[in-house]
Amino acid sequence: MSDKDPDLRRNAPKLELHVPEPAFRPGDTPDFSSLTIPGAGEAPRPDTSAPAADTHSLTTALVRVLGDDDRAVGAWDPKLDPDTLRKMLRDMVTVRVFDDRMYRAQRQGKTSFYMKCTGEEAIAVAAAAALTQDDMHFPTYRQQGLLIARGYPLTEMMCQIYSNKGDKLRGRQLPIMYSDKRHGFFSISGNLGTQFPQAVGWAMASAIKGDSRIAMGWIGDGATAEGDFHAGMTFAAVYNAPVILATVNNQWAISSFSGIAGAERATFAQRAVGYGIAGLRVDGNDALAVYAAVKWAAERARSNGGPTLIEFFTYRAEGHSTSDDPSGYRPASEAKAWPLGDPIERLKSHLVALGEWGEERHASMTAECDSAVRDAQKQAEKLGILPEQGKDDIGSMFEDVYADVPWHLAEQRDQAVSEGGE
Amino acid sequence: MSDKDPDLRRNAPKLELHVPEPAFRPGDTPDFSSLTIPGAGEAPRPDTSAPAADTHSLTTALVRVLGDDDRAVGAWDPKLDPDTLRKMLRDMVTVRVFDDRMYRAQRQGKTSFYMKCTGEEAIAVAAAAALTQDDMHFPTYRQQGLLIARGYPLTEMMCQIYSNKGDKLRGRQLPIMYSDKRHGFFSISGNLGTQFPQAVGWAMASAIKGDSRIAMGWIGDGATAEGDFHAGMTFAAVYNAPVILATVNNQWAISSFSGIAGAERATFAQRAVGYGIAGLRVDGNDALAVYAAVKWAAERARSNGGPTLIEFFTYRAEGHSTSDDPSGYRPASEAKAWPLGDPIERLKSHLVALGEWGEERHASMTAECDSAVRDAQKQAEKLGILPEQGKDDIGSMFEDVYADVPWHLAEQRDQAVSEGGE
Amino acid sequence: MATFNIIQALNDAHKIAMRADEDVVVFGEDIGYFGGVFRVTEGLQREFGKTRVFDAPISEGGIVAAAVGMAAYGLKPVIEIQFADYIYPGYDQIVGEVAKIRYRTAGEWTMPMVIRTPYGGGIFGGQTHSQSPESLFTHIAGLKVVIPSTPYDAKGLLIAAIEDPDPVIFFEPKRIYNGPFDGHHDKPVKPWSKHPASEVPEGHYTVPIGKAAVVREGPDLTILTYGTMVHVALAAVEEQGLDAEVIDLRTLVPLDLETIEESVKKTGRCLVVHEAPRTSGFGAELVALVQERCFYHLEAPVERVTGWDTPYPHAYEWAYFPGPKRMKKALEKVTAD
Amino acid sequence: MATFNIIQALNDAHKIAMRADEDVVVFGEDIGYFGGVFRVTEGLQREFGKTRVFDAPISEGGIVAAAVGMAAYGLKPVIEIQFADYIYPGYDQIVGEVAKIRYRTAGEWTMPMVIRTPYGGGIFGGQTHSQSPESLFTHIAGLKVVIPSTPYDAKGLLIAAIEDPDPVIFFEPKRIYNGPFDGHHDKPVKPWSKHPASEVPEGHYTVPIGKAAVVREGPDLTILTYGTMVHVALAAVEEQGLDAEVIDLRTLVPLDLETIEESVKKTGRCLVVHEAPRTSGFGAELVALVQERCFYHLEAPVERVTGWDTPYPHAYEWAYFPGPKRMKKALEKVTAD
Ligand SMILES: Cc1ncc(C[n+]2csc(CCOP(=O)(O)OP(=O)(O)O)c2C)c(N)n1
Ligand SMILES: Cc1ncc(C[n+]2csc(CCOP(=O)(O)OP(=O)(O)O)c2C)c(N)n1
Ligand SMILES: [Mg+2]
Ligand SMILES: [Mg+2]
Repeated sequence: MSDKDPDLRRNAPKLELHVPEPAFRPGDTPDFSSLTIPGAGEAPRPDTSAPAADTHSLTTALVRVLGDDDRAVGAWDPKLDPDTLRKMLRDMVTVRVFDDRMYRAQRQGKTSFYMKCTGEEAIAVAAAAALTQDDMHFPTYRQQGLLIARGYPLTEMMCQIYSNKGDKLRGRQLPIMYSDKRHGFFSISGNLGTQFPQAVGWAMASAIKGDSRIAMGWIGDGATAEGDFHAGMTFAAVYNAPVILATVNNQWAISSFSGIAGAERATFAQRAVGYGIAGLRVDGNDALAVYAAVKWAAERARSNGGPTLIEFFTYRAEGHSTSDDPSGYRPASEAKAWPLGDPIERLKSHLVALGEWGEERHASMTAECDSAVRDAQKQAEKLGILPEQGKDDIGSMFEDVYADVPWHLAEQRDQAVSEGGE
Repeated sequence: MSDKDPDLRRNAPKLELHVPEPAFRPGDTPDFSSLTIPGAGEAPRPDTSAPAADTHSLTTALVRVLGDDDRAVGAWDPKLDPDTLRKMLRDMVTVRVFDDRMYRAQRQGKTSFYMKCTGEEAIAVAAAAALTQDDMHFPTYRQQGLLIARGYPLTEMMCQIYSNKGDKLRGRQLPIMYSDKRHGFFSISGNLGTQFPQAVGWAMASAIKGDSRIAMGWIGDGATAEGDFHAGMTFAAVYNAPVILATVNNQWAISSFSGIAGAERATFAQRAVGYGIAGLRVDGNDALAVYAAVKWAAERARSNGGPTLIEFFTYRAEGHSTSDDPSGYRPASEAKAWPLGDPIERLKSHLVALGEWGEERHASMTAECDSAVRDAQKQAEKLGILPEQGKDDIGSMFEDVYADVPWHLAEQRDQAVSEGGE
Repeated sequence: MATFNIIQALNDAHKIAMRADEDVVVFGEDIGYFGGVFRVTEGLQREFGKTRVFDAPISEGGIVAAAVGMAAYGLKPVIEIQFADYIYPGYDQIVGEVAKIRYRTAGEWTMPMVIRTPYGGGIFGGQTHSQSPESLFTHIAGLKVVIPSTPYDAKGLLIAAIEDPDPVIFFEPKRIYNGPFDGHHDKPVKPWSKHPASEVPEGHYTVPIGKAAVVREGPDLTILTYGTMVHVALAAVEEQGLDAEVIDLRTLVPLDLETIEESVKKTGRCLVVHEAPRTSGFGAELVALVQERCFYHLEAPVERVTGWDTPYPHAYEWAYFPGPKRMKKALEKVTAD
Repeated sequence: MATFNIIQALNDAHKIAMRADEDVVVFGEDIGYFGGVFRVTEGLQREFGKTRVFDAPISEGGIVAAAVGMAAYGLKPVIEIQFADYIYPGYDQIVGEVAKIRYRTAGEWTMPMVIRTPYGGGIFGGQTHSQSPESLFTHIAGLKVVIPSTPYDAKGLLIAAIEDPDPVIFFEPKRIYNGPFDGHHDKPVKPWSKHPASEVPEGHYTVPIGKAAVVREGPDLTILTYGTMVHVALAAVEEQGLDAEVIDLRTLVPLDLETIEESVKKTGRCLVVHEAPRTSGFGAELVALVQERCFYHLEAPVERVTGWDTPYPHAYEWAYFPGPKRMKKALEKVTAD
């Protein structure tokens, strides 16, 4: 590196590396008052057939329906009937109860791992409600709400978590890495981001076949940095795929805040602009806004209007997983300070404000959910918990690597079986 | 896939896969009259310290300085002195002459491969002029202009192309995969896209060290689809890296037009919006516009203003490489019909319009360039052409895999040497 | 019967599979209107339309991921990675997804797909147009790995791969697309038409995945090889005047170990030949298996003739490529005393 | 002397290298303020500041690419890939760039960097937190591959790797981060403090890259292994009452073949042990080399004890992991008659 140009250099300041840092660290008192939260009902709602560019102002806005007075307001109000709202509320409560029980089960040594979605329940539950049963989801590990809302049996979920005899995945997957074709829920991968462009491929297939089913791909804020995010966006844009691409921005990726994925400079919804596809930024703690946005994108996709990127703005209220203790990197009180509130409380209050719900009904519904989860857990545990597994049917380990068991796996199976599993 | 929702489905049209198709195929008469080309001087020029968002209207505009009347106009006019303009013109002519000679050398069987940059000469040459010698480039295979403008000896380039005794890369790389540290030109990779985030890493290093040198990363329109493009953009945005990220949109990626990379729906410059970094869209056939844009981005980067994505809008006037015959996928006359003209002609006419140049001077300068290239070629060919290579110094093949030759490579070397190279 | 080169044979295989099964879709870089940089997909878009045959963005990761989604839907994607050297951006999707989805879903979702990609050197392509990365796939449980060496096999194996319920990585030896290659790079190129295996039946047939071909029988030693090197090995054996048994593996996973074992037990000597770098190449696995299974029959160490443990150097192509001289030495060594 | 576990030893190595050389920078997912999900980088950001130790976006490709650019500038990046299972999105940059840049530029640019990543099973991590992908790197010319098995070696090898002029893929056996593991998963976990190699000298020292350690001498057979399996093998040998020679390879590339050859020529029997799947695992290369070099000394086939050719199944962790029973059978087989 010879001849530096002295003329230019003389006035050049020293370059500096900027390393994003979250506003608050352990010991700080979180204060989100500087975060601008647009009011409910403020965001305009373009027609679902509008050019993508007409949505781009919404990528820096925030679609919100439920106001501080618990009323649904504005163009995005999906005007759902009280039964649908109560169904969503019940599903969200079930998700939270389920999370609590399974978290505890892990702590009790009944399984190896668990991940909650506390604070994010509205997103998966309302998305499930806005699509039809046969639309296809390519989820991450934090959309258990999809399965619950679609009526997948709780016991089946738990059997997967316990890797037990009732586990249809035959003990092969880490807990919560569900898969269920009948409920339109693609196998969860441990490798972040992979499902996002897969969703686009599925949607392309649906278009190739002249089908009417659409796909929804999910990704976390942190995982948007993976190349797969870009692949999904590119393929969706190029082929005008009938797909909804959802980024759940819960502010954290294990210990890294969303700024490490680029959120200091742009919203995740804004990525849509660069690909020329529709984009929406949505209050993820507002079940009605989530519902309305997904419904909008689904209508668009289903009428060959192409893909929509939706950012659900929310907050991961608990640890990343049972392996994580967030007090090591953020204030314990941050979740409470988060200005968008609790999604369950917000929907509940809305129903109450409508005169369609009350404390008592809520308490008894919660109790029902709780006992449904407990019952399911009892059923599941009858089929075994993780520490008891992996001893029987050792030979099954060699199946499903291929459609048929080739000779080398057959040999290995025989050896493993004769060893009796250690 | 059971229960389809009949209500929703009843009115759902069949989904359709959209597959982008270029406007013209062999046999068609290309007509670009529907392409809107903004006039020279129209684009506003924000201050280099402006917020990134202030540049975003420029991502759909086109920074142009040279007007149809061959005058430099508007806020982006870099007001270069005639000597600088003449130097750029000479470099561009040298590039074209060089390309022609080396293309012919390949056709004559003197080497295995060559790639021209015909029609794109202004981009690399003006970018080189706008940066200082010690700024660092991470180029693709179509920026030979950088080396030529920076004064890298033509003979050295040719020796690399011939993989001959004078090849500093010791015959290891495909022709044109140059590398030269002293001229701030990073080793070209055969794997598309890889250099783009590497440029960001280099810029981050410069910032870590409090240096004042910046980096420029290059990528083609087609290669923007790679995950590496996204990695480069993300890291640049997150760390506010002092880097210029250039996308050379020459409309084609071998046989695939830019629509297969997403250009039907957005410009490549617009990608900047989604990452919240500065973005510019520039007439790549206008040397002054290229110069001005790169200078702008360099000033911004050097004062810790962060990265800029620049799309150079141009046209690949010849085949992709010596292995390609474009008449198989686009009209032969398309290059001629391309509305932004020839960059050499345009700069030449500008100098003529300024009264600083004339046909005669141009002819004699071209003759000089031609004989410089011929001389270099003679020199280079004295050191050998490809078909004669690969027979001597077989042992060298085992060096530089590691800093030292480990035992297994030493053994392999001995064997190879004793075999005498076949 | 038609006389085809490997490109034509592969092209024909596509057409037959696509005519038979509407769910077969083909995509990749430059494979649509243009028909692929090696012309393997020529004419497919014309016959089957743009929704079944189309160009893809330059994103190998995206191409594989899209294929995963399509396979999950129920289609059978046949995708092209333009050069094997460019498969790595898709490696995560191949290793973590394509290979494991059947297993991790206990068969609920399967990934029938073919990932075609030209591999190997001998075309002065330098280090990013010459690689032979097959062992990076043979290590991944859940993938099948197939490499044809003749037009006949190319067509039959590709049809078999498309019909296979499992994902198949289909490596195409690009050096012999247009004619077999005996390793003598300074001699004129022979066309396929002179080779019996260029006689390719019309219509549908398959060459079974998992079955090797004994392309030459003989008692002196066993040569295990595949792809381009089959032809180099055959030529070397003839030139040496050896009566060797040459086995074209055709499928690396699942391997036809039975045929291998039988042969080595007969000959007592074995040479493994491939173009990929030696260390952790597929040859290592072959050597390991042969010595595990045939130890007491072996009269000499199993030898390997391979590419060197360096990147593929452009000008030193023929010093890198395991050609006749290296073959000769190894043959001498394996058959010594 | 301090008693360290492997995490502490690696942490210490970082500090020593960073204090000695201002050009060493450390980044990766969650490695900054938080100190890494396995705590290896704990306290580094506090001591060295945010411009030398920082969190990275979740983009393994970007992390490696940024390291390439930094190394080109003249820095020495030490990057963490959170789990080896997540290295694949960075595979293209590692294979095509990190490994080849010195070669393709004839040494004009070099890529001194360390890519650290925890690997291996035994922690109920399922198929994406348990992989042992080392052979996918040993096949790539230009990379060095290092795997420590004790705190002492971890520190000395990591310092050596950081000081090395070549790129080093540094696999950390996460099962033994906190204590050695004899394969008896049902027995209580032992801490490192009981193990002599947990005595880690203060300050700077290196363990040379390319040198294996004979961790147990003996005439009965030679066991070649590395990482977690060193401890399982040692325990198995003791349990079996065998007087075996156990070699901890420590570096896979470049391999210390001299030590291996010497030992196998002495014992005449050899067992190769690793956790990775068998087919095309690094064991294949070891078997191939041993039979090539020691053929006439071998009294029995070289055997392999490895993971199965399946993804790592969550609940069947201990049926997958090559534990005491599988070791026992193999030891019997190799030492028979
Ligand atoms: C390719 C890959 N890299 C790294 C990881 C490790 N990892 C698991 S979850 C996680 C954070 C993801 O954050 P985000 O995408 O925001 O999702 P969230 O957990 O917040 O729902 C990381 C780094 C992984 N699973 N896969
Ligand atoms: C990873 C990878 N995939 C595919 C290729 C093959 N390839 C070489 S050049 C090219 C087209 C690139 O087009 P573009 O990026 O627009 O650059 P241009 O050639 O127009 O300058 C392709 C597909 C490659 N070199 N690397
Ligand atoms: Mg998150
Ligand atoms: Mg292009």
